[in-house]
Amino acid sequence: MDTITTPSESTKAREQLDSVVIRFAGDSGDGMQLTGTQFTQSTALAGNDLATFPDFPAEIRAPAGTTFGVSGFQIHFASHNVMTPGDAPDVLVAMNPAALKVNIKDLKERGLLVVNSGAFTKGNLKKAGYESNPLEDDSLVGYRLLALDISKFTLAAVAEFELGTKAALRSKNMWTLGLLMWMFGRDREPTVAWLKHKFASKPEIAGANIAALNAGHIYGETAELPVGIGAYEVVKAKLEPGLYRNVTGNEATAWGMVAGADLAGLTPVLGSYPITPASSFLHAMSKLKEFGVVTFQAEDEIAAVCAAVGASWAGSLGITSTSGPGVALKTEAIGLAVVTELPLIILDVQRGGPSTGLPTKTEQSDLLQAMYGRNGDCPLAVVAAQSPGDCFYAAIEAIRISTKYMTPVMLLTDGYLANGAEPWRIPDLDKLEPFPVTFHTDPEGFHPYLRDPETFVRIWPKPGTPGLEHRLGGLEKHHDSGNISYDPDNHHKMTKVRAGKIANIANDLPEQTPCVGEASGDLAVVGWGSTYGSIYQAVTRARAAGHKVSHIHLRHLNPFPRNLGDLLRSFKKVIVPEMNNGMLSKILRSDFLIDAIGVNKIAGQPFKVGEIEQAISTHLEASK
Amino acid sequence: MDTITTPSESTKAREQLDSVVIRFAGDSGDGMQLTGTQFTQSTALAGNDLATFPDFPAEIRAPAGTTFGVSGFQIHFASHNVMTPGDAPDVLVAMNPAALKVNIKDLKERGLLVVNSGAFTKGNLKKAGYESNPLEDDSLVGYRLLALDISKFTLAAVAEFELGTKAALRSKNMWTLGLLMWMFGRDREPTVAWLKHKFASKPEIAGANIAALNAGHIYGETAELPVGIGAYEVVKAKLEPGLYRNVTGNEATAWGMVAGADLAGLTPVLGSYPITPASSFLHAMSKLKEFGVVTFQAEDEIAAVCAAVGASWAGSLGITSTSGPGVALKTEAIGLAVVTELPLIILDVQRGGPSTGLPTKTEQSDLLQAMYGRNGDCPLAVVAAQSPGDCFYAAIEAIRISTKYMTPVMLLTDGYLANGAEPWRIPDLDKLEPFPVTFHTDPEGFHPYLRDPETFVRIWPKPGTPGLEHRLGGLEKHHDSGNISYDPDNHHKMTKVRAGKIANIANDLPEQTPCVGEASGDLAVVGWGSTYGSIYQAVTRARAAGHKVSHIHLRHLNPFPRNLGDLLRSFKKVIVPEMNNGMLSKILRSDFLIDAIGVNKIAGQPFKVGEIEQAISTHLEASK
Amino acid sequence: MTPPDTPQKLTRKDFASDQEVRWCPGCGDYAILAAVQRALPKLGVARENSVFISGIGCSSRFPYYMNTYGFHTIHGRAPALSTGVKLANPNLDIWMITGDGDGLSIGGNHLLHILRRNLNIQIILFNNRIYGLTKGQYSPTSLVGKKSPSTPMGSVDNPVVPAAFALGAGARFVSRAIDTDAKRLVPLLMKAHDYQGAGLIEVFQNCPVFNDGAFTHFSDRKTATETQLHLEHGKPMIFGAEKNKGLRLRPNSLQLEVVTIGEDGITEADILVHDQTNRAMAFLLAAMEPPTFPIALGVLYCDTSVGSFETAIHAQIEQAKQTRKPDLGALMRKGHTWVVE
Amino acid sequence: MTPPDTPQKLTRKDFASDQEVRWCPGCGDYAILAAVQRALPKLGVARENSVFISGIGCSSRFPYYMNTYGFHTIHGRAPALSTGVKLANPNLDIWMITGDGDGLSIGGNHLLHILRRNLNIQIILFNNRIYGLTKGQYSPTSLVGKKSPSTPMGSVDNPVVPAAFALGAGARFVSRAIDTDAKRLVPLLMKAHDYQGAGLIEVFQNCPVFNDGAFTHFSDRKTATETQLHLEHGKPMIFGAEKNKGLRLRPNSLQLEVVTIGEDGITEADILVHDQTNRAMAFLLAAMEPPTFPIALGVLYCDTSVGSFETAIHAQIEQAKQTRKPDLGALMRKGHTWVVE
Ligand SMILES: Cc1ncc(C[n+]2csc(CCOP(=O)(O)OP(=O)(O)O)c2C)c(N)n1
Ligand SMILES: Cc1ncc(C[n+]2csc(CCOP(=O)(O)OP(=O)(O)O)c2C)c(N)n1
Ligand code: SF4
Ligand code: SF4
Ligand SMILES: [Mg+2]
Ligand SMILES: [Mg+2]
Repeated sequence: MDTITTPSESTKAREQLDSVVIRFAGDSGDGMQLTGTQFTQSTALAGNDLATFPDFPAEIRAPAGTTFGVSGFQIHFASHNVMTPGDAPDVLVAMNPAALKVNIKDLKERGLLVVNSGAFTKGNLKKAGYESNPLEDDSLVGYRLLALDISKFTLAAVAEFELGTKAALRSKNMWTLGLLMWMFGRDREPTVAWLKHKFASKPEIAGANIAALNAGHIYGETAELPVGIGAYEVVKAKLEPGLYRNVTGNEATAWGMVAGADLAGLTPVLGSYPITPASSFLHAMSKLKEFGVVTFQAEDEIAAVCAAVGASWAGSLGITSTSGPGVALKTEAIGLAVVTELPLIILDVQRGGPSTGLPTKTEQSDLLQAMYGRNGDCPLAVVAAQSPGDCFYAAIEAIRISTKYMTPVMLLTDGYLANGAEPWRIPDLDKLEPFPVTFHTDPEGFHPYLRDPETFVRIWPKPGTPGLEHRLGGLEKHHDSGNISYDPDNHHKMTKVRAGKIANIANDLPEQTPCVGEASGDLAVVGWGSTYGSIYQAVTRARAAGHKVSHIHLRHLNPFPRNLGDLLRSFKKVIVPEMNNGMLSKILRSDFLIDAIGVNKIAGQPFKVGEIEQAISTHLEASK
Repeated sequence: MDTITTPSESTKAREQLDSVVIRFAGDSGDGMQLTGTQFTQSTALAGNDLATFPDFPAEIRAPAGTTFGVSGFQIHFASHNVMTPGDAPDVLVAMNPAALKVNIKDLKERGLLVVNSGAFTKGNLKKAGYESNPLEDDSLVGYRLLALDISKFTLAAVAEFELGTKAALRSKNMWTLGLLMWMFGRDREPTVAWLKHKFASKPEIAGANIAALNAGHIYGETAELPVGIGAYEVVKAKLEPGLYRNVTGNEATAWGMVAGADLAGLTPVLGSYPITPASSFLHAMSKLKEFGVVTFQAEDEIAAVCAAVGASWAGSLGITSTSGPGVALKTEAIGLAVVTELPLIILDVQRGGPSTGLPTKTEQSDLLQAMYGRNGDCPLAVVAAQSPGDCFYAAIEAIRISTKYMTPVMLLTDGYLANGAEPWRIPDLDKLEPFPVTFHTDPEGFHPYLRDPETFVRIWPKPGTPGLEHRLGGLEKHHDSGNISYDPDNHHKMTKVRAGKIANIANDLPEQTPCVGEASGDLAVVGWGSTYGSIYQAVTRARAAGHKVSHIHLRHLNPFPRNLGDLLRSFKKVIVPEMNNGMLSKILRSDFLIDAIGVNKIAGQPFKVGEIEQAISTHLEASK
Repeated sequence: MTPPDTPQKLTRKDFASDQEVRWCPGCGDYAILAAVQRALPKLGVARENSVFISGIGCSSRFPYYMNTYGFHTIHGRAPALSTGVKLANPNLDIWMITGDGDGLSIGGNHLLHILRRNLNIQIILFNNRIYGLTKGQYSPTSLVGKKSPSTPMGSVDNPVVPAAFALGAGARFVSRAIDTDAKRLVPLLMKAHDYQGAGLIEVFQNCPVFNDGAFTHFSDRKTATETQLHLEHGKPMIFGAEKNKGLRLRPNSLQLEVVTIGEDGITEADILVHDQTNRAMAFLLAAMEPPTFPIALGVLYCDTSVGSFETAIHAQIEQAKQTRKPDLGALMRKGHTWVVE
Repeated sequence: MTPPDTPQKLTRKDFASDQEVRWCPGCGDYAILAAVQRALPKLGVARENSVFISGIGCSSRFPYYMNTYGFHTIHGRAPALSTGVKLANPNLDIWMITGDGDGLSIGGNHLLHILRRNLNIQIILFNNRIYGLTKGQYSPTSLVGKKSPSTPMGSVDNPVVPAAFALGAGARFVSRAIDTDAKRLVPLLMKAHDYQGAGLIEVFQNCPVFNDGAFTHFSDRKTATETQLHLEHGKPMIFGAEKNKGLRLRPNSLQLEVVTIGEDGITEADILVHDQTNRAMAFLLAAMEPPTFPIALGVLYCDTSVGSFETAIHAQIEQAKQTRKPDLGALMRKGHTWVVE
C-alpha cells in the first residue's frame, strides 16, 4: 500500500473555479505547515500561480488543544496572476475545535468548512472555550460544513501498520491532504516520493502516511459528499515562461547574497544572532559553505554586526541579519560603518513591534529606525524587497549599492516575505550584470579617505596590501588626510559629504514609474515592501472599475528615485498603505511637502486586497 | 604675601564698555579652565550678566605645546542680558604659540591680544607649526598686542617660595588672571579664599599662587601699558532680582532631577555609564546621596537603562544618562519601557556624531534618534533644555510628563549646555507645583493595563503591594487584561493607544508663544535646545533693524504644543537653525506641510549670533 | 504593610498563576516550575514581595506562571533589570530566571557583573545547551560538534562551563542540580535563598524537542549513582552504588582523580573532603563531567564573607543622610552666590 | 604578494606611525607601545599583515601609533571586530588592544566569547584599574573603596580579577606583565604571538593622572624581588631576593602558602613546580596578590591542545567545497521545479 491506489483521473465531474483560497488550521502538533507545504508543491506543479502565508504561534509546542497553540497555513492559487495569500479563505480545514474557534470568523460566507469531528471531544471543546459543540448547534449554518471523523478514518486506514493509536493518529494530516488533493485534482506522486524519502529509515511510518493520504483521496472519490461539495478544477495560470520553483523570502535573500557577492567578486561573511523571523536566513546561509560563505553565529547582535564591519574592512562583504530588536542593538556599530565608509548589508526581517512585540507576526515598522535610528547625522541607503522571490534581486541591489558607494545598506524584508513562499522563475545567473569591486592598491599619494570628487565615494584599501597601512576609527576624520580631526569646518564638510554621497546614489537609480497605471491621475497608491501584492491587486481592481488610480511601489527608500517628487505631484491625491502607524508617509510629506495620507494596518498581518480597495474608494469618494 | 596687596580701587581711569568677550587659551596643563572659572566667578559677583564656553581637547593630557592640546575658555559678560558666550573674542589670552595658532583667527579685528612671550621658544614655535615667531614678524599687526614674559614675571613673583622652576611656573595662570582682573576691575578676594581652601594642606602652593595673582594685578596697575590698552569697566547688568549663582547644565540637571523626584514623591534611581559629556551629571548625582538618590555605575549603557527601567517598575523614578552613542545602545530597552508604559527619564547630553564622532564637541544631532530610533511604532515624549540653568526646569518637566503619563521621556541637552555655565537665579523650591504620584493599590478589578479612558494613561502598581501581583513584559499586551495577546485587532488598538497617549500630552502643554516678537510676521526663526541664546539675540537685533521676525523656541519636541502648526502658518517664512543637518525642520515639514528651511551648522560649536543674523537677512532678502 | 495572606499558610498552588503553561510536552521547565512552586511556601515568603525577572527564551516565560510579581524583560538583560529593582526596593525577594543563551550568550556580561557585585538575589540558569525558543540553534554551552540549523556541519566553538565561568567572574554561591531531581532541587533553591548575595543555581534542563538527552549521561536514574556526586560541605566526596568511589587529589599535583575505596590501599581517609569555601576546589569540581568523572551537584562554592551589593549601596546613602541634611535649597545656595536687587 | 620591505630588515622605528603620541606624560601606555614596537621586528612579521584593533579608551588609541593597519573601533567591541577581520582573512596577524573598562566592563561578554572560541590573535589588556579617558571613574578592576568622581564615598563593587575571569571563561593562554618591565614584556608578547589561539596578556599599567601607584605594591623595583613571582613552566615557583621563598600547596588541601626554603625543614623539593597546562594551578596563581603572596607574572596558563576558531571554520568551508560543487544555478534548480511554457 505504498503507492497511489486510485486512478488520478477523477470519475466525478470537476467544477471550474478561477481562484481558491484554502486555510489549513490545527494544533501545532497536527502538522499543518507540512500539509500546507505539500499542497503548495502539488499546486505549483499543476501550473497554478499561488501565494502562501504560514502563521504559527510563538510557542515552540503550545499545549495541545488550546487556541494559542493553533497553527495555520493559507494558500491562494488561481488561473491568473496571484500576488497575495488571499483575503478570506474559500475553504477552511479545521483539525480541532481550537482551530475552528480561531479561524471561523475569516471564512467566506457559504465557504467550505472541513472539520475533523473526531477531535470535537468534550475536553477539546472546553480547551477551545466552546460552551456547546458548534457542530451540533446551529452556529455554522452560514457555511458548507463537511464534518468527518478524520481521526477514525485515519486509524482505519493505517491499522495494518500496527503503530499504536498515538502514532497512528499522526497521519491525520495526510488523510486530510489526500481529501483536499482529490478535491482540487492534485497529483499525489511527489508527496508520496517525499514521504518515502523523509521516512526512509522508518518504512512503517512512510507506509502509514501514504496509506492515509490515499485513503483520504479515495474517500473523496467514493463517498457521497453533501450537496454543493464536490471536485473542482482551477486551470493553469499564464505565467512568464521558464523554469519555476517555490521559494521563501529568506531563502531567496540568502541566494541573492551569494549571487550579489559573486557579482561584486567578494566573499560574503555573515555575522548573525538568531531571532525570529530572521533565523532561517542564517540557517540558509550556513548551508552555503561550498560558496565560501563564512557564517558566524555571534554571542549577540552587537558582536554580529561588529564582525561584519570587521570583515568588510578586511575586504570581504560583511553582512548581518536580524529583526527589529536586533537592529536596535546594532545601531551604534552601524554608525561606525557609516563614518568609516565601509560596505555593510544589514538585513532587517521586520516583525511586530515595539519591543519584543509580536515575534512571529509581520510588520513594516522599522522604516524610521532604518532611516534615523543612529546617533548623529548618520545617513545610509535603504532598499526593500516586495515579494519572496524579489528578495533575491533586492539583496543583489543592496550589495551593488553598498560596494559601489562604500556605505551600509539596510535591506528591509519582513516576516511575511521571509516565511511566505511563491512560485519563482529561477533566474539565469549569467544574465545578471556584474559590478566587480576594485580594491585600492597604489601607495602613491595614498590616504584612506581619498574619494571620487563627484560621487564622494572613498577608496577601499584592504589590510594585507603593502604600503597602504592606515588607521581607521569612529572619530571624525580629516577630509584630506583621513587623520583624526577636531576642526569645526572639517566636521561640517564631512557631514555634508556623508549626506551628499547617499543623496547622490539617486543618480544611479532608474526613475520611478508606476507598476500599475499612468504617471498621473486622481490617486497614487504608494507602497514599499511586502504590501506589493495587495496594493497591486487592489489598484488593478479599482482601475477595472474605471478609476484613475496608479500603484507606485518603491524599491529604494533612501535615497528616493530622483523623479519621485514630481511623479507624486502629478496625482491629485496620494495615499500610502503601510503595515505601521505611518512611516513612509511621514518621509514623503517631509521631503516633498505633499499631503501623503497614511492607510495604516498594525495588526501583524498583511493587508487584505479588500482593505486597500476600500481605502482607495474612500479617498476617491472624499475628493469628489 | 597671602592677601591682596594693592587697593582694589584702581588709580587709572576705567573706560566704560558695554560688553566684552574674553577667551583664555593655553596648554591643557596651563590651567585655563581654572582661570576662566575664577574670572567668571568674580565677574558674576561684579554684577554683570555672563555666559561661558569651555572647549577642551579630547585627550586627557595631550603633549605640551601641541595645537591639539590647546584648551580654551571663553566668557562673555555685559551690562545687559547675555545669552551666548559671544561670537568673536574682544580679548584673547594665549599662553603659548599653539594657543595663538589655534585661536587667533577668531579674535576680532583690533582685538586685544595678551600673550606670554616667555613661552614663544623655538621648540614651542615648532610644535605649533610656526615657521617664524609671529611676535616678531608682522602677522599680528591687525591686533592690539600685549606681549609679556609672563613666565619670567611669575618666577620672580613666587621666588620666595622656593618651589623649583617647574612648580613655580604653574602659577603663570594666576599671574595672568591677576592682570585680567585688574583690567576689568574684578575683586580678587574670592579667588584668594578659594586658593587657600584648595591648597589648605600645601600652604606654599597657595602662597605662590596668591603672590602670582597679586603680581599680575600690580603689573597692570603700575606698568606702562601700550597705548590703547588700559583698564575697563562694564557696569552691572539689570537682572531679575534674586539670589544668583553660577551653574553648569549638568549640575542644574542633577538638581532638577532631585527637585522633580521630590515633587513627584519618588526616589530617583540613576543607572548610568560614563561618557563625555554626560559623565559629570553622573558625578553630580553621586554626590546627592543624602537625598536618597541611588546611583549605579553600570557595566554598560544597556545595563544602565535596564536598571532604570527595573527601578521604575519597582516604584522609583528610573533615570539614565548618556550621550548619543549610549542612546544608540539603549534603544531596545527604551522600547521595553514604552511597551510596559513605565516612567523613565533618558538624559541625552548630545555631542558631535555620528559614531564616536567628536566626543568633546557639542551638537543637536540626536533629535531624530530620540524620536524614531527604536524598533516598531514606539513613541515617547521629548523635552529639551535651552540654557544651563534651564536644565533644572527641563528636568522637572520631563519628570512631570513621565510620571503623569507613564512614559519614557527623552531629555535632550548638549555638550555646550552641560559644561557651559551661566549666572542663575536660584529658584524658590517652595514655589514649584508638586505633581505627586499615586500608586495603584486596589486589588478590586485590577489588571496592570487599567487606563484612563481619556488620557490613555495606565495605572502604576508597585511590587510589594498585596493583591496586585502581575506579570509584565515586552510582548504585546491585551488591552483589557494586560495578558500576552497575539490578536491582530488588539495590536492595532494598542499601537494607537500608545501613539494617542503621547499625542494627548499636548493638551497638558501651554500653547506655544514666540519668546521674541509677534505671533505672526515675515519670518519665524524656530529653534530648540541650546541655540536659544544665539537665536534670541539675532532675532532681537533683526527686530531692532525693523524686520518682522519672531523667535519661537520649543521646549516640547514630542508632542508639539497643540497650536504650533497654526502659529507657524502665520508667518510668511520659517527657518530652523540647528546644530545638525536638518532634523527639527524635517519633522515640522512632515507634521505641518510647511516649507521649514534648515539653517544648519554641524561644526561641533554653537552658532554665533552673527551667523543667525546673516541667515535671517538672507531669507528676508530672498522673499522680497 | 500587612499582607492579606499570612505567608506560612501559603501552599504550592498559591504560587501558580492563572496562565496556561505553554512549554512543549515533556520539557524540563515543567519540573523546575514545580520545584520552585514547592520551595516558595517552605521559605515562608509573601507573594507580594516575591519577584521573578527573566530575559527571553523558553525558560524566560517562567514568570508568567508564578502568581507573584513578574517581569519578562528583554533578551539577556534580566540581571540589569534585577539590579534596578533590588536597588529601588531591597525588600523585594528576587528570583532571576535565565537560559544558557539568555544568560551566557547575549547576557554574559551582565551575569558576570551581577555575580561579582553579589547582588542579593537567586539566579536560576536553565541550561539545556540549546536555543529553544528560536528553534534549536547551538548555544554557548553546546558541546563541540553540535549539529544545529546554524551549524549544519557541527559547531566548532569550545563551550562555556557555566559554573567555571561564574567562579572566574567572582561568584560567591555556585550550585547545580538536575531539572527532574525535585528531591534535591527544592532544598538547593532554599539554600540559594538563604545566601545573602547572588545565589547561582545552574539546572541541567532537558529540551526534548531540540536537544533531547543532552544530560542523560549523568541524569539517567539508572546510572545516577555512578555518574552523580552530591556535594556536602565537610563530607568526603564519595559516590557510586556501593559508596566506594571517591575523589582524590593526585599526590603533589592539582588534579583530581577517581579512586575506589578498598582498592590499591585507598581508605576513606584518602578521599578529599568537600570544602564549599574553597574556590579552587570548586573550580576543579566544575570541570568534571562523565565518563571520566561524576558530575558535581549541589553547592560547589559558598563564600559568606562578603556582603551584598544593595546593602553596601544603601549603607552609603544612610551614612550620607546622617552626615548631611537633605536640603536642596541650601545646597544650591552653597558656594559663591550674589544678590541682584 | 611581494611585500616591499623584507620583514627581517624592519626595525622598531618602522612600526611607529607618523602620528604624535597623545597620552599624558608618564602614562604607562608609552612603555607598552615601546615594547610592542620592539617585539614586532623580532617576530619577523610584515607590516602590511599586522593589524591592531582596539575599542575606546586611552589605551585604545594605541593603533594610531603603529605603522600597521589599525582600527580604533567602538567601546568594548574590539573582540567582535577582530573576529570578523580574522574570519575574513586568517592570514592577518591581529593584536587586539583593550582596557579594563573597554574589555571587562562594556566588552566583558565579547572577551568571554573570543577567549572560549580561541580565535588566533593576541589580546593586550591594559589594566590601570580606572577609566582613564572619561576622567577617572572606577572600573571593574578597581579595588573596593575606590574614591572616584562617580563613587565619592568609595566603590562597593567587588573587582574582577582579569586572569581568573579569563580562566573561567575557558581561555587557553593567560599571562601577565608590568608595563615598564620591558625585559619581560617583550618576550611575553612573543610567546603570546607564538600561541595559536587567543593569547591574553594582561599588563598592569600605571595611570599617573587618575590612579597613580595602583600597582606599586608589586611593581616598585625596590621590592620587586619579594613581591613578584616570575613563572617558568616546569620550574619550581621560587622568588625573593635570596631566592629562598616559594609556593607550596598546603598539605591535603587546595590552598597555596608561601614557605621559606631552609626554614621548618622546607627544601626546594617541597616547592610546587609551575605547570602551565594545569588550569586549576593557574586559577590559584591568578588570585594571589601582595602582601600575603607575590603577584604571579608571566605565563599562568597555556593549553595547546585545542585549535583556533578561524581554522575550524575555514576547515568546514574547505570540506564543503570538496564535497559540493559551488554552483548556485544548480542549487536553485534542485528539488521540485516545473516548467511554464
Ligand atoms: C535582542 C534579541 N535577540 C534575539 C532574540 C531571539 N531569541 C529569543 S530567545 C533566544 C535564545 C534562547 O535561548 P536560551 O536562553 O537558552 O533559552 P531557551 O529557549 O533554551 O530556554 C533568542 C536568540 C530576541 N528575542 N531578542
Ligand atoms: C558606547 C560608549 N560608552 C561610553 C563611552 C565613554 N568611554 C570611553 S573610554 C571609556 C572607559 C575607558 O576605560 P578603559 O577601557 O579602562 O581605558 P583607559 O582609558 O583606562 O585606558 C568610556 C566609559 C564611549 N566612548 N562609548
Ligand atoms: S523548545 Fe525545548 S526548552 Fe523550549 S519549551 Fe520546548 S522542550 Fe522546552
Ligand atoms: S588618563 Fe591615565 S591612562 Fe589615560 S593617557 Fe593619561 S595617564 Fe594614561
Ligand atoms: Mg537554552
Ligand atoms: Mg582603564
